[in-house]
Amino acid sequence: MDFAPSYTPEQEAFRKEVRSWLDDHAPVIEGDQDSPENYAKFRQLGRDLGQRGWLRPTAPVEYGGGGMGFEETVVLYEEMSRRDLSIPPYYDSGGWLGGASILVWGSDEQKQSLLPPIFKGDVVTWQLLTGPEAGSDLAGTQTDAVRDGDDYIVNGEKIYVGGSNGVDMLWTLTRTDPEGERHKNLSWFMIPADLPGITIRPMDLLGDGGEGVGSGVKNTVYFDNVRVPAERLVGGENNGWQVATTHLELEHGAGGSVSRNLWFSRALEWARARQLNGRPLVEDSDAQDRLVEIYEKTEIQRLFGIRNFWMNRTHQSMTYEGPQSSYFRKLSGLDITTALHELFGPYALTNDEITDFSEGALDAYQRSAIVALHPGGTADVQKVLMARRIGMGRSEAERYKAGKTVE
Amino acid sequence: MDFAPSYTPEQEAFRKEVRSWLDDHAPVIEGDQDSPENYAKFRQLGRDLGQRGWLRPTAPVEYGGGGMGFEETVVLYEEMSRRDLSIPPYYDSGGWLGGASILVWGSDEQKQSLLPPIFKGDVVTWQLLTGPEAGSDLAGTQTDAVRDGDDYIVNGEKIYVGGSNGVDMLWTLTRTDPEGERHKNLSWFMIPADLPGITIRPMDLLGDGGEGVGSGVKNTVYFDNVRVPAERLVGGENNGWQVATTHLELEHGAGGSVSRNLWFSRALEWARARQLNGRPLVEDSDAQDRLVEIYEKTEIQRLFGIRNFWMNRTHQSMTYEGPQSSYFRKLSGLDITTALHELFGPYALTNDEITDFSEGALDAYQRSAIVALHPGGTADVQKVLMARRIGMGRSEAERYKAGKTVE
Amino acid sequence: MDLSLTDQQEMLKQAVDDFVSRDAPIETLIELQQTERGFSDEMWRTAGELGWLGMLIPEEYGGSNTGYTDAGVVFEALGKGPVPGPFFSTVLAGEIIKELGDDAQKENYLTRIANGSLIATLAMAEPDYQWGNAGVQLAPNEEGDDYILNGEKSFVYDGHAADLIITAIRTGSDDNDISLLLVDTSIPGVSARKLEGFTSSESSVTFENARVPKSALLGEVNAVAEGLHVALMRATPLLCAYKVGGAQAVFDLSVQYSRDRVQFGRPIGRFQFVQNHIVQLVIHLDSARWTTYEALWKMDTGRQTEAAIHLAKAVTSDGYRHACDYGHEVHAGTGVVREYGLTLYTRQSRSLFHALGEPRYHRRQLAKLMPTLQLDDE
Amino acid sequence: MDLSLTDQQEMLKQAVDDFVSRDAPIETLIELQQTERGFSDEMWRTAGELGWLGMLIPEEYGGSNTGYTDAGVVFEALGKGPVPGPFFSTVLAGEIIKELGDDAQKENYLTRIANGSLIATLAMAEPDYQWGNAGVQLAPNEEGDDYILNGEKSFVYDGHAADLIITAIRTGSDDNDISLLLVDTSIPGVSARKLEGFTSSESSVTFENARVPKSALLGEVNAVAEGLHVALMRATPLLCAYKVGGAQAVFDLSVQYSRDRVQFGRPIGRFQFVQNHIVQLVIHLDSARWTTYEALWKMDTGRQTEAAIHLAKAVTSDGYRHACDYGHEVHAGTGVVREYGLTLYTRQSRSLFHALGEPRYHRRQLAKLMPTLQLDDE
Repeated sequence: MDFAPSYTPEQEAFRKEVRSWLDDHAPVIEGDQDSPENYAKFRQLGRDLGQRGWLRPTAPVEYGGGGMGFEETVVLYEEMSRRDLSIPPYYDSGGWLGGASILVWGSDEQKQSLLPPIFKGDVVTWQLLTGPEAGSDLAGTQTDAVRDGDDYIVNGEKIYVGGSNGVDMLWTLTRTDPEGERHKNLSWFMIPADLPGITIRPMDLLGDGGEGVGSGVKNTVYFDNVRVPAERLVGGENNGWQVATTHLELEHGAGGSVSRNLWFSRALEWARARQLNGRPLVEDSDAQDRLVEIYEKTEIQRLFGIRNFWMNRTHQSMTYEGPQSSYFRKLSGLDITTALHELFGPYALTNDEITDFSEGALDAYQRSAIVALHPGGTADVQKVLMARRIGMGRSEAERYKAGKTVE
Repeated sequence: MDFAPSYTPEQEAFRKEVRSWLDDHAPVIEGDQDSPENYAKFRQLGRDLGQRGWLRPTAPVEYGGGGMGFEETVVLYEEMSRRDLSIPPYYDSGGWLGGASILVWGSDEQKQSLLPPIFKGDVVTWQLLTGPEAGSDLAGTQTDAVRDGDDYIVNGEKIYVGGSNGVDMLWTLTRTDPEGERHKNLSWFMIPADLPGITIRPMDLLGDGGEGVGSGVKNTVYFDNVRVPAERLVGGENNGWQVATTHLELEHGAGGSVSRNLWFSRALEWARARQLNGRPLVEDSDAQDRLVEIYEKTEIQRLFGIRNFWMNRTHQSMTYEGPQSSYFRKLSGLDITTALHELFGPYALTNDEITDFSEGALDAYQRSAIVALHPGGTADVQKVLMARRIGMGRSEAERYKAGKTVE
Repeated sequence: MDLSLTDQQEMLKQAVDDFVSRDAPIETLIELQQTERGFSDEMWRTAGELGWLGMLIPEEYGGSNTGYTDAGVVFEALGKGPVPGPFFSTVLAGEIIKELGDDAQKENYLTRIANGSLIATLAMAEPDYQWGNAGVQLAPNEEGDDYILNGEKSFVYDGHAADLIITAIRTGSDDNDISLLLVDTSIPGVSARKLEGFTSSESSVTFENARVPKSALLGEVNAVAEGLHVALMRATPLLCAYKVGGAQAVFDLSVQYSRDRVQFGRPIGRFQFVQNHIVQLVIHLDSARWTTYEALWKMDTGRQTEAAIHLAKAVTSDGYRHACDYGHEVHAGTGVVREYGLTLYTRQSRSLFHALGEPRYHRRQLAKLMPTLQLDDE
Repeated sequence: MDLSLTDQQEMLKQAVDDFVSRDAPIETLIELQQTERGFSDEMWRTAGELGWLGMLIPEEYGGSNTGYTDAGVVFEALGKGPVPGPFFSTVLAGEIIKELGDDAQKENYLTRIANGSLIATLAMAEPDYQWGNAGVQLAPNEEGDDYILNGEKSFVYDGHAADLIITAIRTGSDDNDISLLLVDTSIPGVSARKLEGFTSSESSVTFENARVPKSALLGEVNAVAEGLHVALMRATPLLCAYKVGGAQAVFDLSVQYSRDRVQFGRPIGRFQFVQNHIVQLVIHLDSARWTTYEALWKMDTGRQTEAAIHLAKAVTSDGYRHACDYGHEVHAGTGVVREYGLTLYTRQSRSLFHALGEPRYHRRQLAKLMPTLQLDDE
C-alpha cells in the first residue's frame, strides 16, 4: 500500500512547471472567500487553467481537457492545495457534473460543441435537479418537455439552484412521457440560460437576508414555455435517468478527493493563537479534547476521500463508497460545528467585523453545515444508495451492481 | 407538578406497617443475585407478599390483589427500594403480563381460577412469544392450535423463553386460522406447563456455557400435539392479537417505574472505594466524566420511568411513552456498559472470584445489556411503535390511538 | 406525585399560547428577525402587563411571586413561539437584584422589572471569552465616588436594548474577586452594537470613560460571587424551559411535515429513516423537558438543586441543538428556506447553546460533584 | 498512491483465509472457546510453520522481516476468523525484545518466536488497574544476583499459556522508573489463572517468592520506558488490524443475515431501521480499516507515526465495539445464541477494547500532541 503518490522524474518536472506557473497566476484571496471580488479571481484562475487543459486535467485533450494521467493529476491537486487553492470547478459543479455526463452520453456533435467551453472555463453551468414536489425523489420531477417540431417546450420549476454570480448554461431532467414507466420517462437537456421564458429568482435561505456568507445563495428557476432546440437533448428521449445516473454517482462522492477538510487546521491555528487564562487555548485540556474530535472526523473524511479518489481514478469497482463518503461528510459536518462551538464559544456564531477572529468563517460554517445536509441527495438518500449497493436484504439476482466507474 | 409522592397520615401509617413487616420478612441477599439460593429467597418473599395482597398491590382484592391506590402503591415500592428490593414479579414477568391480560379479557370463571395463584405468588408463569421464524413479527407465529372436541391441539416451537428455575404455567399466542387475515387469526392460551407433549430445553446464549450470570438463561419450548382444554383459551378464538396488545403495552414500558437504574449508584460507590495513583478514583477527572455520562443516562431513564408510572397509574392517555422509555433503556444500556468499561477498565469484564470487586455484576451487565436489546420487542420494534403512535406520515383518519391505559 | 400542570399553570400556558397565535405568528416572527432591535416592543409591553415578568418578584415590589415552575411554564410557551425579546435577560437581572440588592435598589428596579418598564441584562464575558468569573477582567479606575469604565463586554444578550446592564467588573486578583455595577445605559460613554451572524440577541457593549457612581454597586465589593452564582443557578432552568418550548415546536413541525410531504408516492413519515430522526428528536425533547421541570420543582420545594440544574442545562442545550438538526434532516431543503420558520428555532438552539455556560461547562460542574453527590433517596 | 495489497500480501491473506476455512471454521472456534486453554496448539504451530510470527523479526534470527503492513494483513485475516491464540502477545514480546534485548537474548528468544516454539507475553498492569507505567508497582527484593518477586500481575493476555512473561517491575520512584524481567514461567513460584467472564485470554499471574536472576533483565534498570513505549506503539496497529478483521466479519455476517432473515414477509434488510444499523457498522469498519492501514504504511515508510497510531487504536477500539453492537441489533435474538458465532466477535470487541489502553487513553495522548502537531502536508 502507498497512501502518498510517488512520482517519476517527469512528474517532478511537471510539479516544477505547475509551481512556477502558479507563482505567476495564483490569485491572492483575502477576507470572505465568497465575495464578488474573490469570485472574479477564482473565475479568472479557472480560465487561465482552462487554457492549459489543467481545469479538467483528466478530460480528453480534443475537448479542451488535459488528457493527464493519475499521478500527474495528483501533482496538480497537491500544488493547488499547497496554496490553499483547489481546482476551481467548485464554482462550476454544474459543468463538472454535466460535462461528465455529456462525455459519456453526448453525440460527437454535442461533445464538440458543448464540452470545450466547459472544460476551458469559458462558461458557468448550473445543475437543476430539485423541484418543489420532487426533492429526494428526483425521478418524480414535474418539469415537462413536450416535443414541438425541432424544439422541446419546457415548463416547470426547479429550486435550490446555482449561486449569485451569474450563469450561462442550465442542465436539467424533464419529464417527456408523463404516463410512462418510472425512470423511463425522463430526458436530460443542456439549456442556454438566456432563452426566453427562463426566470431566475434568488431564494431566501438560512441566514439573515439570504445573502449571508456560507448560507449558500440558491435560486428558483422558472421555465415558462421555454423553447429548447432538440439538439440540446443529451442521451436520447426518455433515457434521461441513465444520463443522470452518471453525474449523480460523482455527486455522491465517488470522485473522491486528496485534499483535507480545512476545519481541523483552522481550528488548531486559532486554538494556538487565542488565549485562555493567560495561556494558549490549545494547552487547555477541554480544548484539546474538542480538537481531537475534529481531528478524528476530518482524518476519516480524508481517508475516505483518498480511497475514493484512488478507486475512481484507477477504475476499481465501486459500490457503496461514494455515498458513504458523502454521508459521513454531511453528518460529521454537524459534529464538527458542535465541537467548534464548544471550542470557541459564541465566536462560533458571529461575523462581527470587530471581534470575530475568523473573518466570518466560523459563523458561515455553522449554517452551511446544515444547508450541506441536503444538496447532492439528502443524508438519507446516501443511506438508501449504500443499502442498495451493499445489497442489504437483496438476493444475488436482484443485487444492484454499481461497478461502473466515472470520471 | 410534584415529582415526589405526598402522603396522608394513613399512608404514612401504612409505611410504618410495611417497614415493620419487612424487618421480619425481607430476605438477606448476598453474592450473585441470580443464584438458586437467592432465587428461593425472592420466591418466598413473593409468596409472603402475596398473602397480604402486596405482590400485586393494584389488582382487585377478589382475585388476590391488594386493591390499593396510587400513593399507597408508591409507599410499598419505596420501602422495597430502600432495601434494594423490588416487588418481585421480576421472576414472574409472565404472570405480571399474562395476569394483566386475563384481568381485561378473561371470563369470570377464568379470572377466578387463573388469577389468584398468580397474584398470590403461588405459581410461576412464562410468556412464550418468539418463534424461530417469528421474532419481531409476532403476528407471524407458526405455532398452531387446532380445535378438537373440548380441546385444542397445539404444535410448534417458541424460543427465548423463561429462566432456569422451573415453571407452572405458559401462555402463548397461536395461529387458529392459518389462512385468515393477519392479526385476526390468532388465539391466546394459558397452558399448564406439565401437559404431555411439552418439552423444555435450555438455549445456549451469550456467555460461557449458557449459565453465565446475567446472560439470562432462556429455553426453547416445544409443543408436540399438546392437548390444551378449550377453557384455557382467553379472549375468544381469533381474538388473540387484541389480548396480546394489552400485555405488549406493559412490556413496552408503559407501566413505568419509580425506581432508579442502580448502575449509577453502584459505579459511584466503586469509584469512591477504588484508588488511582493513591487517590480515590472518583477524584480523577476522566473518571468523573464517565460517571456523569452514566448519571445523565440513568437520570433520564428514571424520569421517563416516573412519567410513565404516573401516566399509567392515573390513567392518562399514553401513546409513544411506553416504547420510548423501553427504547431509551435498551440503547442507553449499551452506552452505560461502555462508560463502565472505560471507568473500571478490564474489571468490567471479569467475574474472577479473587480480584473482581463487583462480585460478577460488571461482567454480567456487559453481556446482559446486549441480550436486553431484544426481549419485549427489539429496539427497532420500539421505534416502529413510536412512529405509529406519534402518527408519523399518517393522516388524522388513520392515526393509531393508543390512549387505552393498562394496569 | 402529580406531573400535570396545576389549573393556574394551565391558564398561564393558555394565555401565552393565545398571545402567540394572535400576536406572534411565525410570519410575524420571521419579519421581526430582520429588524434592528430583533423583537417587538409591543410584545414586550404585553408581557409586562400580563404579569409574566414579575412571577419571581415579591408582591411588595409589584410581582406575583408565584414560583419557578409557573415561570417555567410561561418561558416554555414563549420559547415555543419562539417569541424573541429580553424576557430571560430581564428576569435573570431581577433574580440577581433580588439576591444582592439593598432595599432601595429592589424598590427601584424590581418594581419596574415586574411591570415591564425596565429592560435589564447581565454583562459578564469579554472578548477573551470564557464563561464564569475568571472571564471578568474589566477593571475600573476609581475617581472619588465614581468608577470609570473603559473596555468591552462581549456576547451580552439584549445589551443593545437594555436600560440597565448589570456589569461585572474585576476588583481583586482572586477569580471570585469581582463586583457588580448597575449601569444605566443612558449615561455617557456606554454604547452597544448587536453582533451579527447566526446569533439571536447578543451584543457587544463598549465603555469609554463611562462614569458610574459607587452607589450603583450591587452588593459589596468582592463579595458578590456567591449571590451571583445563586441567582444564575435559579434562573438557568427558565432558560432551559424556553429551549424545551423550542424543541417542542420543532417536533410538532417535523411530525406535521412527515405527514404532508409526499415523496416516492408516500408521506415521508412512512420511511423508517425519517421516523428515526423523529424518534431521536422526541427523546431529546422529553429528556430536556423532564430534567428541566424536575429542576424547577426542586427549586420550588426547597430541595437540593445543584446537580439537577447542571444536568438540565447540559441536556437542554444539547437537546435543542440536536432537535433542530433532526428537524432539518426531516425537512431537507424546505427547512432551510427562511420563510418556512424552522430556522428561527435553529438559530436559537445555537445562540442559547453556550448561554450561561456551554454543555461541557455544566457537565464539568456536575463532574466535580461526584465525590460528594447524594442521591435523593439515600 | 496505491491502496491495493501487493501480490505478496494477497498471497499472505489468501494463505490465512485458506487456513481459517480449512482448520478454523466457526464451529471449531466456538468449541475452542470452551476449552481450558482457549486456543488450539495445532493452529499455533501452523502459524509458526507458515512464518506468520516472524514477519517483524530480522532474518538473522530466523524471521522474514517483511514489514508491518504484511504483518497487518495476516493479523486482519486472523481477526476475521476470529482465530484465538497468543499471536499478538508473542509478536508484541518480540518487538520489545528486538528493541531492548542484547544479542544473546535476541538470539535466544527471537529465533524461537519466529518459528513458533515460544509463547510470550507482556505483564504490566496489576490489580490496582491502570494502563501505563504508573500502574507498575510490583517491586522486587534483591538477593545477591537474583530478584525475588512477590505479587500479582493482572489482565495479562495469554499469561496462562506463556512460556515467557516479560514482567514489568518497579525499581524507582519516578513513573518511568521501571525495569523488565524475562521471566521463564517454569520457574518455581510463578502461576497463572485465567480470568473468567466476558474476557478472551486475560490471566492473572501470581509470583510467590519467585527467584529471577538479574541476568534476566531486559535492558537496563530504570532505562526501559522509552524502548518499551516504542515497541508498544509499533505493535499497536497489528492489534488494530486484528480488530479490523473482526469488524469485517461482523459486517459480512450482518449483510448476509439481512438477506436471509424474513420478517413481515420481507428480508429484514429491506427495512430502513435495519439498513441504518449496517450503514453505521460499515462506517465504523472502514474508519477502523483505513486509520489502521495508514498507520502501518507510515511505520513501513519511516514517517511520523505517533498521532496515526493513537488515532487508529481509539478508532478501532470504539469501532469494533460499535460494529458488534450494530451486528446484534441486526441479528436480534439470533445473535446472542452462542452456536451462531457472532458473540465470538462481541467478546473480543470487549476484551480488546482496553488492551494497550482504552480509547480514552489514546485520545488523551492525541490531545497532548495538539500544541505541537504538524500535519503531513504542511
